Amino acid sequence: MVQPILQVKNLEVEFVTDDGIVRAVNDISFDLYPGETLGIVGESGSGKSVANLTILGLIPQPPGHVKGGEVLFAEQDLLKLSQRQFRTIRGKRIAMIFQDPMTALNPFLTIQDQLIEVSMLHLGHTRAAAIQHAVELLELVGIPAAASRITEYPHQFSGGMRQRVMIAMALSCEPDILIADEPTTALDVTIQAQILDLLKAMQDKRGMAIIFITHDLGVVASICDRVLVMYGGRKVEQTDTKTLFAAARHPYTLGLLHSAPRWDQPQLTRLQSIEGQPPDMMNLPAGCAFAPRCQWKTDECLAAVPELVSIGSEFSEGSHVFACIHADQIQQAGSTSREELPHA
Amino acid sequence: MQVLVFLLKRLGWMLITVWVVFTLSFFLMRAIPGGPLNGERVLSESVRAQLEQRYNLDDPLYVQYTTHLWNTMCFDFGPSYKLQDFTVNEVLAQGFPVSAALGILGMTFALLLGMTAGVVSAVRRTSIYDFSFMLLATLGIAIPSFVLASMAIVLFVFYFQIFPAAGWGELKQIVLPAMCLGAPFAGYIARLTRTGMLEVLSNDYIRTAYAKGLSTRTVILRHALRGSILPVVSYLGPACAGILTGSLVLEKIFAIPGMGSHFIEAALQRDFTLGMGALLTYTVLLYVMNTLVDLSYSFIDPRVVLE
Amino acid sequence: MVRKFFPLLILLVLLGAVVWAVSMGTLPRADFVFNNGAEIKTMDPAQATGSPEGRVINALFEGLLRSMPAGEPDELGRIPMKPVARGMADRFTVNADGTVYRFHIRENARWTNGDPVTATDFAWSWMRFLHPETASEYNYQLFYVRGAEKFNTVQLAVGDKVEVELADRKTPELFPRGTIRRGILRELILPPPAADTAGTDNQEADAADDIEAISGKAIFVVEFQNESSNTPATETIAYAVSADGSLAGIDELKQSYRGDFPLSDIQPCQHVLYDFNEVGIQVLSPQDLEVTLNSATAFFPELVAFYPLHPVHRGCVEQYGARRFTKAENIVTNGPFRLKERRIRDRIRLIKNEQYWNAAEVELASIDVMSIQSETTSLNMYLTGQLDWDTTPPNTMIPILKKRDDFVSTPFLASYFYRVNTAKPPLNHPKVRRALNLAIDKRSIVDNVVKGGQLPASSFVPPGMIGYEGYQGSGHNVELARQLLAEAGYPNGKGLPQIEILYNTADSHRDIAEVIQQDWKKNLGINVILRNLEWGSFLDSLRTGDYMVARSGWIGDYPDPNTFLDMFVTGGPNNQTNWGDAKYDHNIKMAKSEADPAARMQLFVEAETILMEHQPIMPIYFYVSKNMVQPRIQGFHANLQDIHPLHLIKIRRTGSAANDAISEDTN
Amino acid sequence: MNQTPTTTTDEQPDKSSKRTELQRLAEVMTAARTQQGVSLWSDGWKRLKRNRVSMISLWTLVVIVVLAIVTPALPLQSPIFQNVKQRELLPPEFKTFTLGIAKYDETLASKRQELQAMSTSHDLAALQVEIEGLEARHPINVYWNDPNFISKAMIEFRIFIFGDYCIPSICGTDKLGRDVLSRVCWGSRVSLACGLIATLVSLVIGVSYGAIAGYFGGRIDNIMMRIIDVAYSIPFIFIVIFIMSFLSSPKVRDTLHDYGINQITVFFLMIGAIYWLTMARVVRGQVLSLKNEQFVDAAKTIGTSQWGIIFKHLVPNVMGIVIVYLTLTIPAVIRFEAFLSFLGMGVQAPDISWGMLVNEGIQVITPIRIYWWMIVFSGFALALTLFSLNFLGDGVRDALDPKLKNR
Repeated sequence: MVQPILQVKNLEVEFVTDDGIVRAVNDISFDLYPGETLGIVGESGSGKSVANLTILGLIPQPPGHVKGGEVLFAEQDLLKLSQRQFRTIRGKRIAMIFQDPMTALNPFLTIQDQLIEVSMLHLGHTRAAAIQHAVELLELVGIPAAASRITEYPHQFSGGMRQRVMIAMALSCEPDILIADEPTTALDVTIQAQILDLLKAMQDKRGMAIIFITHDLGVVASICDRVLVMYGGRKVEQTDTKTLFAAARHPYTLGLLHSAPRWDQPQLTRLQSIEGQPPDMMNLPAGCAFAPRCQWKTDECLAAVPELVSIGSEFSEGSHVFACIHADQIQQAGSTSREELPHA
Repeated sequence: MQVLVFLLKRLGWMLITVWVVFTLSFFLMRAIPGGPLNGERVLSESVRAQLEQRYNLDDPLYVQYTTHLWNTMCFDFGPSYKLQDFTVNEVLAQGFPVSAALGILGMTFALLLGMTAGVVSAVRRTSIYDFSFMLLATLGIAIPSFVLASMAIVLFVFYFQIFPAAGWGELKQIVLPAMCLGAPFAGYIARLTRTGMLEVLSNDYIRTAYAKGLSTRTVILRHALRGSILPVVSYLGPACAGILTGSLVLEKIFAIPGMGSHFIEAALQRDFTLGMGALLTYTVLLYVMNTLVDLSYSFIDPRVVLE
Repeated sequence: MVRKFFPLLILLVLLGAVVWAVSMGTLPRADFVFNNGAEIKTMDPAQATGSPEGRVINALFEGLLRSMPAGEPDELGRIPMKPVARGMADRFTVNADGTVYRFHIRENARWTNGDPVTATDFAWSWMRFLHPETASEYNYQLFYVRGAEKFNTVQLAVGDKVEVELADRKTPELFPRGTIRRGILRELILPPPAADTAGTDNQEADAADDIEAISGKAIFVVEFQNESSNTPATETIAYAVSADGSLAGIDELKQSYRGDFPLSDIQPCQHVLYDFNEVGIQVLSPQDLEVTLNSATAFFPELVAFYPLHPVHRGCVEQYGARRFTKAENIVTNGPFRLKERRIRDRIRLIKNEQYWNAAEVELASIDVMSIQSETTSLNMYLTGQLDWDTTPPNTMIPILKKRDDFVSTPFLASYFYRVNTAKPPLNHPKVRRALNLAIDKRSIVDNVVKGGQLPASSFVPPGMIGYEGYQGSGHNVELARQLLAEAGYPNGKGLPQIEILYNTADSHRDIAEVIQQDWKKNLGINVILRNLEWGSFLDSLRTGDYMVARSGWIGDYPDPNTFLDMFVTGGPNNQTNWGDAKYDHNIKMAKSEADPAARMQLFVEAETILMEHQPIMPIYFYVSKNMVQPRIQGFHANLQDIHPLHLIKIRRTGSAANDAISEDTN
Repeated sequence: MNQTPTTTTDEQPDKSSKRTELQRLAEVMTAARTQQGVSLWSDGWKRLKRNRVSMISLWTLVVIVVLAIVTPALPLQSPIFQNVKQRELLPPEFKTFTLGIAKYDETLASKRQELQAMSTSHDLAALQVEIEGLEARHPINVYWNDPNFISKAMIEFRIFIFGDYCIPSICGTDKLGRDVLSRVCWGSRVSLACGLIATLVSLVIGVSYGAIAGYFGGRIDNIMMRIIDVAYSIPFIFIVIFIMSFLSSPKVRDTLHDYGINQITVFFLMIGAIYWLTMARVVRGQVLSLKNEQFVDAAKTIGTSQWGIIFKHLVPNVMGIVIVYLTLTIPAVIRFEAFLSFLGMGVQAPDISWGMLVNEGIQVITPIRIYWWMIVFSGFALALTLFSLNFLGDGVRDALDPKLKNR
């Protein structure tokens, strides 16, 4: 039996602002196993980034603060670590790459300066060794003429190249976990594919686990082993990728699936959008957060937050966790919905 | 190469600026009522005529202008009208180092204090440090420097008896005026640094740096500071002008023989040549400072292209 | 790479600058430090004016006579200062009618470079002082000497002995002069007087141009006596004064000469002056100088002791030129101190002159003459012991300072007054002026505003001059003022235009002006506005008569009413009130040559009475000297002129009895 | 993100007719319009209201300004009437003080009665003259410096309401025996007016100049910015001396007076004319970045003139930063006025400004005796105002520029 490398249990994060308390993450739990890629999917503001920043202890405090739960990594609760202890994990054992490579690199420092400080800090490299290491890494992520370009500044790199630099930086210490927070959103589609391929290749080489945050189901399909869907700061569905696409059981997931273009559909298929607005995180509705936008909603949905229902053993193929009382109905609808779409 | 072209261009503009300032002030000075030969005791006509001849004040205005301009181009500002034992060049040579020393010390003080306070305030936002630093900074900005100086004198000269009351020559005589001179700028710089730092800290690359496992100190000093001092750097140009103005007052209060007192006295006594000399020195200084600021801007921020 | 080290570079530059700033020269404190007020204009006695300059020059140079405290203190504790032969001269004599003075210069008088001080030094220095090109502001102080005024103003007549300075100067500096030739003026060709040209508007433009070209030009025909025997006995040359050697305009002038011009050739020259040998300053021997005056002048010894007449070293002046000879490394002096260092608007460091004839009695080894503009700063420095003598304690502090033992204050020779522009209606009416004067509560100004023990003034000449009982006017009298105003046609100030008080930027002036403003408003119902100008503009307004009532002050140069009263003669340069009175002018002129002191003083009293009755000025108060002197200082004597010779100052080393010394001095 | 209204309709076509589509569009448009109501300003104001320090500053300023405006109507002592004999440099006290107008009026009235009672007398003329004199020297003319008609009305109102009563010299008196409290209040009028007028002048010049330079760009911009560079390097002191002496020459002053401008107004205008440079730079920078925005292109396509674009479209859009900058300029101007007063070139007596008062206060601070009330109250008023303006400026900046908002 494989032990999860990271266990997130009942994580709750909130932000105290002048306007009220924003419950960004509510009772999120998941496990991450070595070598796998876990996709976390959700709209903007659904709490997926916050959850992952919390894992790295990077949410700004104040206004944010962790209300409860634990994050178990290497037999210790990361949330209880002191800053000093945490620093030995960040960048070394858990690394992160960010959404916008244009802003994630420090414009005032050369690529070299930014790359070498990781390995000098965590691996105890000398400056020369660190540079050597950095050049190797850059070559690894496919940057041509790495040795000469390393002294350039970020603004002299294209977006895709910068994301490669980010990946190189994250891989610098061969981390156990790589958290990729929408790493391809800001990139061209062609570059996107390259970066995904690169990540996959790196994972194959290094065997690390990846948490892949995205709102793009296409990306999920191409890279993730398992998927966790978040809505309104809660986990609404979790399963392996295949099951998700075949038999989504939450109306939100279904909505997402319908709103994503698919190559295997006829060209003139009209995309559906999810009606309404994402929930106000400050005043979450009492019941299911998705209820106001849900075409299946009943009074029951508004009464209480739906419990997470689990089908199948967690390690088996087709294990499925979801939080919807109408799940069966929806699975039904999901499998037929595409056919119901009117053709213009 | 790029820097060289930039500097050359700036030099050209500086010459134009200096010429404009020269021309403007030349005619302005002569348009102001009163002249260098007016004193409390009225000169007899013959003495006045002789003195006018000695200083070429009897020439037509355009002749005076061209002669003076030519001499200025040869770095010769002529004799001082009111400090008859000296040429303007000698006066400036004595006054400039004093003012420069005062200004540099004041500025160093302002930078050290202001940036430290600003960084601490930003990092410890909404803490008691933040509040008290910002209160002090606002106080520094709000209180005119001559009020500050008077209070500092009562406090540090008479009550605590740490510093001498005034004068120039030794370190402890410089401390108080330099601090009074720097105080308002320290305030400004503190606030600029704080704002800049807060803005920078909200940037993605700071998160990246933290994600690398860097300590807060490293993140602040290596990653955030550069970006956050940009507003401070661009403030240095105006600050330099402000330091010059501020020293006019403080030199008077602390009896410091710097450019400020020469300049004010020259203006009040219509010492045209000295006034002009001081003015052009200021102009050049300001211009050089502004150029340096632009230059350092491009050194600090690699994205900036010099033009 | 540059970019990487840029912050470091900046840091290094800053650090370097700080180190440099801090390591700038420090001077150890001098034995005696005092605030001289404004920065001195020059150390050249011939160019200097003003009391700050006087203090420095009196320490550096020494005239034939010196004003020294002599005699018993008067009721205010003032010891009279008398010009006595304790300067370069060790004795002097005056002939019976008071017109010829003979000074004997002491044998041991030396310049700092070791040269002896001789009568020639004085003759030369005074020649320089009187030379028109020197443009000495004080040159009229020597006009009492026979021929001196003529030498200075170059009002030559045919037949006068003249000296011609040829246009062969080596430098553009005034001294050294070019070659001097002495001869007799045989012919003087001047352009037609300006009056002729005034009414010639309708004449041809050419003629006007000609006149323009030749104005100010002159041709001097001078006959020289030749000494060598093998040439003709005399030689006659025509000269035209031309600094740059060009003779433009001279030809036109020649043409205006009616009749045949005697000489075809005209040579340029630097100056044609009255022969200085004819001036009443004669060197009898290296030790003896004889000065002949136009008429008896009672205060001539005062003038001789006055700093503009101090000698300068010829070699030094001629070698370095007018400006550079005063540099510390060049200057040669003959006073009790020598110049060590001068930092502009900071300090002048004087050190004891061991060559001084009376060096044994000079106690101070070094003096710092500070120039601190701010009164408060100066006081602060005094209070922290950085100064030994503060000359300008601020007015607001006087009531408190007055209670202290180290505050030395006595009336001295200076008046604070308001000038009235008598050309501006309604101020052209004498009764209005008198009414204004009477409505001012001067006692209150003195007691409550300036507060330094000043005396309210109802006359112009300060009291205390020996033999002079000034005019006693009426004091504050509102009833009379209203009556006079009504008589002038402005009952209750009705119909009287707004009156403006002009003063130069200073708080004390503003306070006084505000009080007077209220006095006039409250007592006479007159609307008054204040106008504050900074010094330069203020002087200009005064000079051009662009004012109604203006604040003024006058410090006497010597203790004689003349120094005050000759200011208001008709058209006098310092008059500036547009006022003039024939009788007044006459009296002042008569007094100049009146030998009998009593009669002379009577003339002055009459003149002052005229002045006060016409009221072109409104005296406010007589100044007092305000000095803060550390108790350890001895030899500081209060006196009428507020002169305190630095070489008499001594330091009491034992601190205990310090305060007694001061009370001795002041009581 | 979530604020933007959805503009695409994703309705099922089978349920829609053309009419409903239009209706729906109309709804969306209305929604968009109502959403626009939450403008930068009201949003900013909402944020500002939450900033406690800024709100305290704002209210402080309001109080100060109101006090300054109604100063003539307050029962204060005369700001200029001196009493050097009895009242100089009194420390703060609570003894009641009266103006003495009532008594004066009484005397005047009795004299008038006397005059009426007297039918024939040779004293008649004399008495008449005396009465006229009393009228001419009435305290109301002496206690206040030539007030304009509004102030005069307020003073009359004050006398009507409070009579002779004055607030005691709770802030002490100055060296000429004048009430410090009253002087601080009257000084506020000049200092605040100075700050406001000068700042407005700098606003008008700076915004127009900066907007024009920024909009036209290129060569024009280059030249205009160089002019600013040059102007930056000209030390203002000469200009100040020049203008001050020019203005104070009676001829110029009388001419100005004929046009109803007094010297102090010109003084304000002059300071404003010095302070426009930075404003121009700030505005130019903003306009430079704004002029490529689409709304400018939009305005161009509908044929708006260039001036129209500059002043109708661009300038309103830079007002946010301008307002922030204004709250920083006003303190700077007030400080500059104080600085000029220190050099003796500020407002002229008997007008009063805080700068002048602070400077007077500074001069009586010496180690031997500190007349603290001379500096404390005027300094406090000055510092409080500058403080409030600074904090308000910070608040406004944070409120209007969400990016800088510290959260």
